[in-house]
Amino acid sequence: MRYSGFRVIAEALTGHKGWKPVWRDPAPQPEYDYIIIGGGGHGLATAYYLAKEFGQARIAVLEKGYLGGGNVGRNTTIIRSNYLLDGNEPFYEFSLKLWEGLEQDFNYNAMVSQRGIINLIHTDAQRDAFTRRGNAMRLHGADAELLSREQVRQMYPWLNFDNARFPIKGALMQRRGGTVRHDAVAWGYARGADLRGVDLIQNCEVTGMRIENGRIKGVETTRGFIGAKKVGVAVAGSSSKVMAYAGMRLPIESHVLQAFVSEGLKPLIDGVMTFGAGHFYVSQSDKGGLVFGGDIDGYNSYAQRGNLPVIEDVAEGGMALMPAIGRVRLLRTWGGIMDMSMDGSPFIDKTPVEGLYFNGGWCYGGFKATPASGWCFAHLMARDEPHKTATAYRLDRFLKGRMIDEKGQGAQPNLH
Amino acid sequence: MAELQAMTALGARQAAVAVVGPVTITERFDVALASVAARRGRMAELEGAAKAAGVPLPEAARYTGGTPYSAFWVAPEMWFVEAPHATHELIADQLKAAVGNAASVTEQTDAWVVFDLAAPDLAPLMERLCNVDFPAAPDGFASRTVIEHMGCYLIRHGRGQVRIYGARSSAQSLLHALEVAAAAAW
Amino acid sequence: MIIHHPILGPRDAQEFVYLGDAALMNRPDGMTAGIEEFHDWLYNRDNPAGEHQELWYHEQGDRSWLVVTRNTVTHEITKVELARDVARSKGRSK
Amino acid sequence: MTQSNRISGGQIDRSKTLRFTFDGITYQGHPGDTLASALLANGVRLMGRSFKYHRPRGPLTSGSEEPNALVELRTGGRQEPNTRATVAELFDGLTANSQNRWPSLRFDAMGVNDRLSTFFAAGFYYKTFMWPKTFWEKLYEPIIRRAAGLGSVTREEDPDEYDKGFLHCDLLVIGAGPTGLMAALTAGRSGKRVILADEDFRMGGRLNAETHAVGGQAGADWAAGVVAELASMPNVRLMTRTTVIGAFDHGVYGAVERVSDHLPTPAPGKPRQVLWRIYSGRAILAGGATERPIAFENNDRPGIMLAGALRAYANRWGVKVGERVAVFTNNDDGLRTADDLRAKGVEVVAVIDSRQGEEVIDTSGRLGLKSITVRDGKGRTREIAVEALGVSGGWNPNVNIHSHHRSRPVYDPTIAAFVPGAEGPPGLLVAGAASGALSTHAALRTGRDAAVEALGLTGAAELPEAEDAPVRVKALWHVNHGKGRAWVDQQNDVTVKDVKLAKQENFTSVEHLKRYTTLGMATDQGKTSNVIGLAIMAELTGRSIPETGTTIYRPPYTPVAMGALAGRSRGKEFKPFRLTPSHHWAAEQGAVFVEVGMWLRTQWVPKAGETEWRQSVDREVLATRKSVGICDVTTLGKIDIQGTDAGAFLDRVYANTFSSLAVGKCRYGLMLREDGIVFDDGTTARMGENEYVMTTTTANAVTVFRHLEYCRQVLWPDMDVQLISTTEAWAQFSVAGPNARKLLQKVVDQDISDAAFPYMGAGNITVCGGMRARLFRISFSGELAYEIAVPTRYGDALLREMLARGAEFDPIVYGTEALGVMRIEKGHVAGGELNGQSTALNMGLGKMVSKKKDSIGMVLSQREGLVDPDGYRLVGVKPVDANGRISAGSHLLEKGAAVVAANDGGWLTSKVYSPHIGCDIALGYLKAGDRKIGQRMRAVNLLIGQDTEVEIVSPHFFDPEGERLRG
Repeated sequence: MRYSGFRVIAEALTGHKGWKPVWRDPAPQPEYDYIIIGGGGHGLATAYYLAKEFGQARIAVLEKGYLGGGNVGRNTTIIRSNYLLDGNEPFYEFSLKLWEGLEQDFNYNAMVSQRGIINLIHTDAQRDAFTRRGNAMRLHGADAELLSREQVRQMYPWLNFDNARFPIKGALMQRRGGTVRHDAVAWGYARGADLRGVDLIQNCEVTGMRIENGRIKGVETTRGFIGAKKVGVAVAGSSSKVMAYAGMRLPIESHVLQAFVSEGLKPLIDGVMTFGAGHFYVSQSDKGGLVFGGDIDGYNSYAQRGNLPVIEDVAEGGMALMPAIGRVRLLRTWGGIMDMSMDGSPFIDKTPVEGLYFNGGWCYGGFKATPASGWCFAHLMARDEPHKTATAYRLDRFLKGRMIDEKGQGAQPNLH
Repeated sequence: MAELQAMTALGARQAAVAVVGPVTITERFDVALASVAARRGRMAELEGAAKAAGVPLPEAARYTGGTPYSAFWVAPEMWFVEAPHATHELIADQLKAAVGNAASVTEQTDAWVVFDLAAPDLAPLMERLCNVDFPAAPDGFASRTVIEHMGCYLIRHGRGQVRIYGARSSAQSLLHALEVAAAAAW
Repeated sequence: MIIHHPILGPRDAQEFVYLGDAALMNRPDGMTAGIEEFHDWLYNRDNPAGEHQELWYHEQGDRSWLVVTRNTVTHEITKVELARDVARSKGRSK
Repeated sequence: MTQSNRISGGQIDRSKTLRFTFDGITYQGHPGDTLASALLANGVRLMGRSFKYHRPRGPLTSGSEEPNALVELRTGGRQEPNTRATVAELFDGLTANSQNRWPSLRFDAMGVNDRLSTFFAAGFYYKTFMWPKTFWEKLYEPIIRRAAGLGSVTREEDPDEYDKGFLHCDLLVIGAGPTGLMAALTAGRSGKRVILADEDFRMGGRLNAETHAVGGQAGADWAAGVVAELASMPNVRLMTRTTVIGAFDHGVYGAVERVSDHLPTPAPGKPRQVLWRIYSGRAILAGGATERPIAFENNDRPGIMLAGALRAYANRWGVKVGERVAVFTNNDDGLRTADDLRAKGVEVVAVIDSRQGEEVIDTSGRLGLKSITVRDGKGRTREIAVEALGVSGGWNPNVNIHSHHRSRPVYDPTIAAFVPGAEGPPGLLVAGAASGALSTHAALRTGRDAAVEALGLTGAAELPEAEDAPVRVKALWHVNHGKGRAWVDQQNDVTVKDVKLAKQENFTSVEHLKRYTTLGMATDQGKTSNVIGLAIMAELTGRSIPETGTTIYRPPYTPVAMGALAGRSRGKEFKPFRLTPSHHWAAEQGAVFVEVGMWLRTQWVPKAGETEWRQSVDREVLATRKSVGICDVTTLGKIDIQGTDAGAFLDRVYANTFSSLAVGKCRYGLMLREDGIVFDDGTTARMGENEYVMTTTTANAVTVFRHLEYCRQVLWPDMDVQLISTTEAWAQFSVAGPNARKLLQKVVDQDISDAAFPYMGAGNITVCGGMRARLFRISFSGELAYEIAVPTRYGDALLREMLARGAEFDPIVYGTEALGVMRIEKGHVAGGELNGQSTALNMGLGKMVSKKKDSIGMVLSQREGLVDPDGYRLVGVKPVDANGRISAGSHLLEKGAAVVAANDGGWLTSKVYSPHIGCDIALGYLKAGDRKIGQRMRAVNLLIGQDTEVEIVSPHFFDPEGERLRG
């Protein structure tokens, strides 16, 4: 069924009787051409594009919990393509372009809202680094502007301009950056995939992989063995666990990243803002809550919950930047498990096992990457060659010394 | 000795004193300090030399007073040794002469600003400053801790007597933190 | 979190800096090992969901490097040792 | 206004009258009132509007779980949106305004949403607003954003202060109702250190709201007696107005104490709130239970509230909510409300007990309840005029904090509610109503027993007499009737219809239900609505309630002011300052300072008549190169490295060799990360056979020290190496320029002629007649230069002495800008080049990495990607036309090449204006740059429209042969 304003009105006038399930709950088939492990944003997008863009069929997505229950359901909803390095920028710009047409493409309003993102500058060195970055973005066809202190002040006159420990000196702005209603992304892709015949199988946890003579044959699950010609793993947060079924060790650590939302407020912040002198970034949801975050807790964790020091650290950054939010209340905190890679950049690659493909290592950049990640992973699985914007996301790049280290922190995941 | 005039960490000629409610915060500008770290495998030798020189080497997380030398533990086989600045400005040389090659000795006097806190009971202040279970800590307790993002050494001389070592360059920020916490505590 | 320091007793994890998997202490010898061996040591991780031995540094304390055995699912800490002792027990010396 | 609905009794101080205003109208109340109880006493039921439909609302509850009665409290910088009137303690002069309405609370234009509600069904917005594409940001979303949100936040700075602290105890008791009081009493009498925390301003919990006796006296009096005894115990800390917000790892609990929220303004120097981190291996959750409503048509009108709340207003606050009152219940507890109200002389016109087959099926009254419609067992309906209706659907144990480690509560059909599951936070016990023990006696007993168990006590105190009524409840989640809307989540306007729609569209997982309908996502986090919603979903799907399950409980228990979480780290106190030894001198001169990490460094020192910063910086550079300049370099990290293995140790941590360094000499050292990327650099001097002094960059002082400790403790535990930081122990100045030696000789007691103190010499000396000092002959500027250090307390004096005694050389003090100019003129790498992405090879320092020894990073620096002959190399860049401008961050492209990434040759890392060369100069990384010296390229900065023809030159702009520094 196609969604539209007319349909909404028609249904409203007839008691909403006509709305159909957004997806089926099919029983798993004995075998598929493609199995995607992980019904989060990246897995669902991969299935959607496999069916829609690469004309593939007999596709299943296996989700151990509920659809969209991965990090697509617990992030701070930001989209942007303000990356520095050649290995990253074309991919994230491709992703941003896909976001720009996504809702019409999958006929679901995910509230893609390009209200702009600014990275605040507090030192001359930061301005130099952001100038390099902004130019790299422009060279790759993305938009970027350098804002003066006064331009920032015009946008947000109530930020701390007059009593700051680290005064605001300007900002790097990407107007095409913004936010998206995160759950709707999962639901839109799920609905689009389901409409194209993809089996979305919830409460189906993969417990093993069947590999014969170096080739994948299928996966063991809590709902029995399911055969497959090709298996793609998109389970960021649990990548090491799942790839261990194939005997692989990864250049990845699992870390917890907390995120935060305040009580609902009348409009205060239009776009997205990152504080350059502390660990704090913020936007305001359409519902009115300030959605913000900061650093990862910093220790390996699968617990999906964090501790108080990071909550305080983030609040300190928030108050240093926005002295007016002292009486705004933090409503809820939550924690997601990040695949923190060794250079802060992801992987979309084949594996030594024929027919087994890996997508992970997204650190906390996974949400904005969802469309391109799905597209490029589908491309790799369907054609057995990387998409042109994702050629650097190789698992062997550390052996070759071809790191994609945006932050320059080296082989320590919790610093990226 | 030299014609150079000393300046306190707070940028004055005289040590500062601040009174907030019941607590008196006194900057100590007359403390000489040096680190003493045992060379590998020479701990026994160091103990002997220290004993002979009257330099206490207290156990972990403890302070031991003495004349002229007092000391507190800072790390495995490493201590900070205090003495009066007037007589021991060259404390590093004096200690080195005493311990020889049994230990590495380094002058620390001016790396730190020293504040002595005094009040009938400092517990209400300490619980707002740092994560030390002050009421449960014994006299002579010495520990590194954090006060408003500043790494400090805290020595409990008594329920109403505390010495704090903070980074010299942050002396003003540390004093400010002590003063506002004291104002809020009582 | 609270780490029971073998010398100082319970101390808030906030005083520590985290490095990562304690396997990092098994550094190969640069005069004998090559790129492959160093690469596997520096970059690849078991990253277990469960018991994990990891390196923490008591930066706001006594500057000891510790090996903490912690469950990455429950965060329960079952063992804390001085990294220097563990390193020696693994035959590391000079 | 008189307090028309004030009745007898209650724990309020009628001897004092407080005046307050709500929406501009002045009312009166008493100490002990909340804003809600006082407004109700004045006959005001309408206090707010709902989020989506802007339905008129009054308080549903008498506590922190309140979804409806949210107001903007106070004004100006202290304005506090979304404040629950039910917990806002009344004080004289309190000002509150209703929110999320326009133009007024009674006549809210957005109320039209309620009439159009059928078009605003759950998730409708996901299905529309997609065409035309550009209209979302331009039209639809701005309208939605303006309409959404609840209270408004002022743009003014919050004038109040917030504090933080740490508390340690043997037992933390969360909640001071009968359970918590009995637990604290038991533990307190044992002598253990106990903290009893309660969110209310009066301890006693439900005992303050009930009439039944404890130990032969009124429950509230018994509570007051226990509180008095606890207050007399030195080992017990009573914390009222203190909400425990979360259980974190290893017995760390967060708690927020509202120190001053009950006062017009905080006392001088006192914080508004304090965030306490409570360290307690053992804790008892005695947080009680929250009553839940029943969903029926129009169950959200002002005047309809929880039966227990109706009772609390009457018993604790002496307030009747209306003249004629009815009660709708599915359990015995509701009947108590009827009894208590009657006892207070309130007219109870009907008690509708669903267990008898009667149900309330609808209500009327636009701005306040006027009547209810009741259907009896035979299907007959009758309308009853009432002003208040008390609803009780049973009580939900407050399992939140026990579930903060993701433990899932389990369903207990005997009380039709979820109780704490297994695997809660280690050390946390649950007792009383929070554990499902709902009678007063059970609360007292389990509270005492929990304390005994937690502390391993022997023998337990006698329990006072108390009611022990069994729970008699017949689950009723919603009333099946008609087509109208029955509210589940009142604040977010989630109705039974929305739950049904979610089911119809297959959003049947409890997480999907929440995310699709927004059930439980309001400021109350679904405390009164989640269980009803999931129970209805269970009913619709035919699954059991346990199968359906709950969503995750997350901290904080109730919302927390950002200010409290930030404490004093705001404004200029966000981070501590670090001041250099010359700071006071520089401040006297009117120097301009710059933040470098936490340091404030002198950026330049303007002289009279200089209006542009460049004038000052150019002068500092030229004066230094002409004669002599002094710069405070104390911020560079200094590490004392001693021990018989110190030299061998340095060979491991530096890429180049140090064991061969002669005593009395220093050497430039390059430190790599294990991945072969440059970590840090600096000069290290050998002061004695087994004694080195290492310098690090200002930025990496801490991380390098940490790294060295790692190397000596973890990698090579038997090396005889001792480390100690001396960064702040020594005030260190760079003295540079042709006259540097002449000036220094005026303060240094020893001979420092070139013969006596050659280039790269280092040693202990004395100055000004015997003051111990250190001298290093090293240069960052390319000039004849030294770094001289004295104990920090003498740094200010040494600077003044050098300037005075060397006056004949016109010495100047230069700041970080001039420092940067001179190091770039000389081609020294620093911040912009040490970017964590570059190798020694990239920097043109590849030869420094010795392969003859094992050192950190040596092996992996040889990976193919890092030894690419066409990789980045450090180059110098200057505009072909001296007037051409270039920027740090500009990218380098071949002339005529299209400005696209494919043609990106590199970028400029640092750029300055060189008064010497008379134009902009820069360092940069350029692909195969070492083979492009002399070529012409373009430096492009698209962000400011800059496109300049440049020449690629050696990074050593100035005195490439280094005659000057050896002079």
